[in-house]
Amino acid sequence: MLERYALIGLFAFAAITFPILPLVLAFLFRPKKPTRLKQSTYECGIEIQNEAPEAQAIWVQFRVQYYIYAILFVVFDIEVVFVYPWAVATNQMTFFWVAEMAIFMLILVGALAYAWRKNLLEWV
Amino acid sequence: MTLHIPLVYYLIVAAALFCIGLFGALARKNAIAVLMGIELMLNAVNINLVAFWRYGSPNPVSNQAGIVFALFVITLAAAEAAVGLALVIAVYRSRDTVNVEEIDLLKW
Amino acid sequence: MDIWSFITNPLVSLSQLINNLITSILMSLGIPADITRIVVFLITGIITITILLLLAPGMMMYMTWLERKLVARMQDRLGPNRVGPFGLLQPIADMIKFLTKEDIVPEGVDGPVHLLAPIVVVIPVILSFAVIQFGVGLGAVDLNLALLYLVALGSVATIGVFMAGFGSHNKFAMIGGMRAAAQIISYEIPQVLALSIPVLLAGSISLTGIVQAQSGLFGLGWFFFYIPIGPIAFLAYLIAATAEVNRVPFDLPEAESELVAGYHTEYSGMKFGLFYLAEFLNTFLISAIAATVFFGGWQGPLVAQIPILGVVYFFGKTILLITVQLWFRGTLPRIRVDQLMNFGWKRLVPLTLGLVLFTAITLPIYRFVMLALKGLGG
Amino acid sequence: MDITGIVAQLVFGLVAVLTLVAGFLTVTFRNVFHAGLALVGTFFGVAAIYLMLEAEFLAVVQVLIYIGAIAVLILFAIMLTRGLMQSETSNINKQWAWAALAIATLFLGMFLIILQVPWVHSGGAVYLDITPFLGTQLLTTYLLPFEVVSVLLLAALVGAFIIARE
Repeated sequence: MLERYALIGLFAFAAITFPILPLVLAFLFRPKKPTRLKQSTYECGIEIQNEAPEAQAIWVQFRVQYYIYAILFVVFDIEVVFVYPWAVATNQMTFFWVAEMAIFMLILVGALAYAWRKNLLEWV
Repeated sequence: MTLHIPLVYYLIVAAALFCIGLFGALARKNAIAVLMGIELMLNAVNINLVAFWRYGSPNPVSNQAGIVFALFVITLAAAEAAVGLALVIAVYRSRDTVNVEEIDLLKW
Repeated sequence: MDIWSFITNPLVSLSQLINNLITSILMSLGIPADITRIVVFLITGIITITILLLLAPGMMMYMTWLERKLVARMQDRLGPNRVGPFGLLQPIADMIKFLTKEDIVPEGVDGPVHLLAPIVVVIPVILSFAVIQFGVGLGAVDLNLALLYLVALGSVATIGVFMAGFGSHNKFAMIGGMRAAAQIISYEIPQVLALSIPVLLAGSISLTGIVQAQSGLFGLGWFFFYIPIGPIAFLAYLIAATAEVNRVPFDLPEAESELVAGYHTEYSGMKFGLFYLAEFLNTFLISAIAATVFFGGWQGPLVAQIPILGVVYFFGKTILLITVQLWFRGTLPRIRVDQLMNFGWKRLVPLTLGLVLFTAITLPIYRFVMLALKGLGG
Repeated sequence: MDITGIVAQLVFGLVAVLTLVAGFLTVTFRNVFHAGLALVGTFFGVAAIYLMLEAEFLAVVQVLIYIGAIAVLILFAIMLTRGLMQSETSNINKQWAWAALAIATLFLGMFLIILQVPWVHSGGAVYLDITPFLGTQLLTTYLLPFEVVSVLLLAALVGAFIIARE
C-alpha cells in the first residue's frame, strides 16, 4: 500500500514544480516596466478612497451569513466522511445497516430543518 | 515499510507538536490564534492514537480502535472549532475586539 | 511477451518492458535488489508523471480551443480561425502571449500570498490526475480510496481561492474570494453525496473497482442506467461539480458585471494563466470522474480482447461530457447569489441525502436484477 | 539497516520537520491569516504522517475535514473579524516567556519518559483495503458513539447558530 502513496509523494513534488515552471519562464520573457499608475489597486477607474492605514483601505465587513454556511458545511462534511466507510462496509444490505445510517442522517437533517425554519438559509 | 521507523519517533514528533500547540494556546493574544493552537494539540493527540493503533495492536485490520478514536477526535475538533469561532465572532460584534486580554469582563 | 498482446495493449506492455529492462540491466551490474527496486520505482514513476504532466496542459489548450469554437458556433459566430487551419494553433499563440505578458503586481498586495495563490490552486488539480484510470490498468496509481482522494483534493481549492482574495488587496477580489469560497463549500456536500451512490452500488471506493462493477450487459451495467437513481445522481453531481469549479451558470465569483473579475481581478500574465489552467483542468476532471463512475469508464465493446480501446472509450466519453459542460456555458444565463445558495442547501442537499438512503434500501433489488440479467445474457 | 529503512527514515524526517516548522510558524506569525495558512501546512504534514502509519482513510479525512472544512471555517472567521489585518505591535501576550519555559520543561519531561518506556512493537501487517472493516466496526462495535456523533454535531450546530446569528 505504501508504495502507491510513495508515487503520490513523487507526484506531489512534480505537482509543485509544475506551476512554478511557467512562472519562472514568464519571468524570463516578460517585460518589466512598473509604473505608479499601473500598480494602483483596481477600483473601476476611481481613485482609491481612504489612503491612510494601508490594509484598512480595502477592508470589507462581511456578513455573518458566510460563517453560518461554513458551520453547516463542516457538519455535513463530517457526515459524508462517515457515509463512505458505511457504503463499503462488509455487512452491506442488512436491515440494520440501512437503519443505522438512516438514524444518523435524520438527526443531521434535523439540523438542516432547524436552520431552514429559523430562516438562516436565506441569503438576504 | 512502516516498521522501519521506531514508534518513539512518532511519539516525539507528536509531543513536540503538542507543545507547540500549547504555546500557541497560552501565549497568543488573538482568540482565533488560540483556537489554532488547540487544533494543533488535537492533531498531536491524533498522531499518538494512530501510532499506538499501528504499533500496539496485534491485528490492526480487524481492530481499528485507533482510527475510530481519531475519527471521533476530528469530529469533536470540528464541533469545538465551530462553537469556539462563533463565540469569537459574537464577542467581536459586541466588544469590537478579538484580543483575549481585552475580553476580561468576568474579572469585574 | 507475444506480439499480439503488445499490439492490443501497447502502453501497459511498454511499461512492463521498460520495467524489466531496467531491472535486468541493474541486476547484471551487480546492484543489490532493494536499491534496484527503488531505482526502478523512481525511473518508471518519473516517466509516468512526465507523460501525465505533458498530457494535462495539452488537454487544457485544446479544451480552450474547443470551448471557443463550440460556443462561437452556438452563438452564430466563427470563433478562432486565423492561426493555423480552423484556428488549431490558436492555443499555442495564446500560450506565447501568456508568457510574454507583463506581470502587474499592485501596491499593497500581500506578496507571498498573492504569488502562492495560483500555485496552490493548480497543485491539487495536478495531483488529482494521479489516480484517474485512463484505460485498462492505465493510471499512475490505483488507490483503494481513489474517489475520496479526489474529493479531498477538490476541497483544498477553497484555500487557494481564499489566498487569492485576501492577497490581492482589492475589494472586488476579496468579495469574489469570499463568494467563491461560500459557493464551493455549499456545493461540495451534494457533490460528495452524489459520488457516494456509485460507491454504494459498487461496494468499492477505488475507481478500478467501480469501473469493473459496471461491466457486462452491453453498457446496461453502467450506473447511469440504474433507473431511477443513476440519472438523478449523475445530474446532481454534474450540477454540484459545475458549481464547485465556478463555471457558467455558477460563475458568480467572477461575475464581471458586478465584481470585475472576482478573485483574479489583480492577476495578470502567467499567474492569471495558472487560474485559467486550473479551471479547465477541473472541467476535464469533472467529466473524467463522471465518465468513470456513471458511464463505465473504459468499458466498451471488445475491451476484453483489445485493451487499448479502453483509452479511446474513456476519452470519448470524457470529451462528450466536456462538450455538455461547454454547452451549458454557451446557453445558460448566470443565476443570482440567493438562488444559488437556496438551490444548493434547500434542494440539492436534501435530494442527495434522500437518494443515498433510497439507494441503500433498494440495493438488494438492483443486485438481484443485475444478476438475473447477467444470467440471461450469458 | 537496509536501504528501504534508510529511505523510510529520510522521508519521515522530512515530513516531521516540515510539520513542526509549519506548526511553529502557526503560533509565531503575526498576521493571523498567515498563521491560518501555516496551519493548513501543518495539517498536510499530519496527513502525511498518517499515511506513513498506513492509515490512508484517516489521511484522506484529515485533508477533507481539517483542510477542506475546519481551516476554511477558521479563514472565514478571520475574514469576519476585522482589524486583524494591521499587524499589531505584538501578537504574543505578556506571559509568553513563562509559558515557553513551562512548555519547554513539559516537553523535556515527555521526551525523557518516551525514551525510558520500553515500547513493544506488536504491530501486525496492514496489507489489504481496510476501509470496509472500518465501516463494519463503526456499525457494530462503535455503534453508540457513531450515533452520538450526530447528536453532538446537531448540538454544536444549533449552539453555534444561536451564538453567531445577528
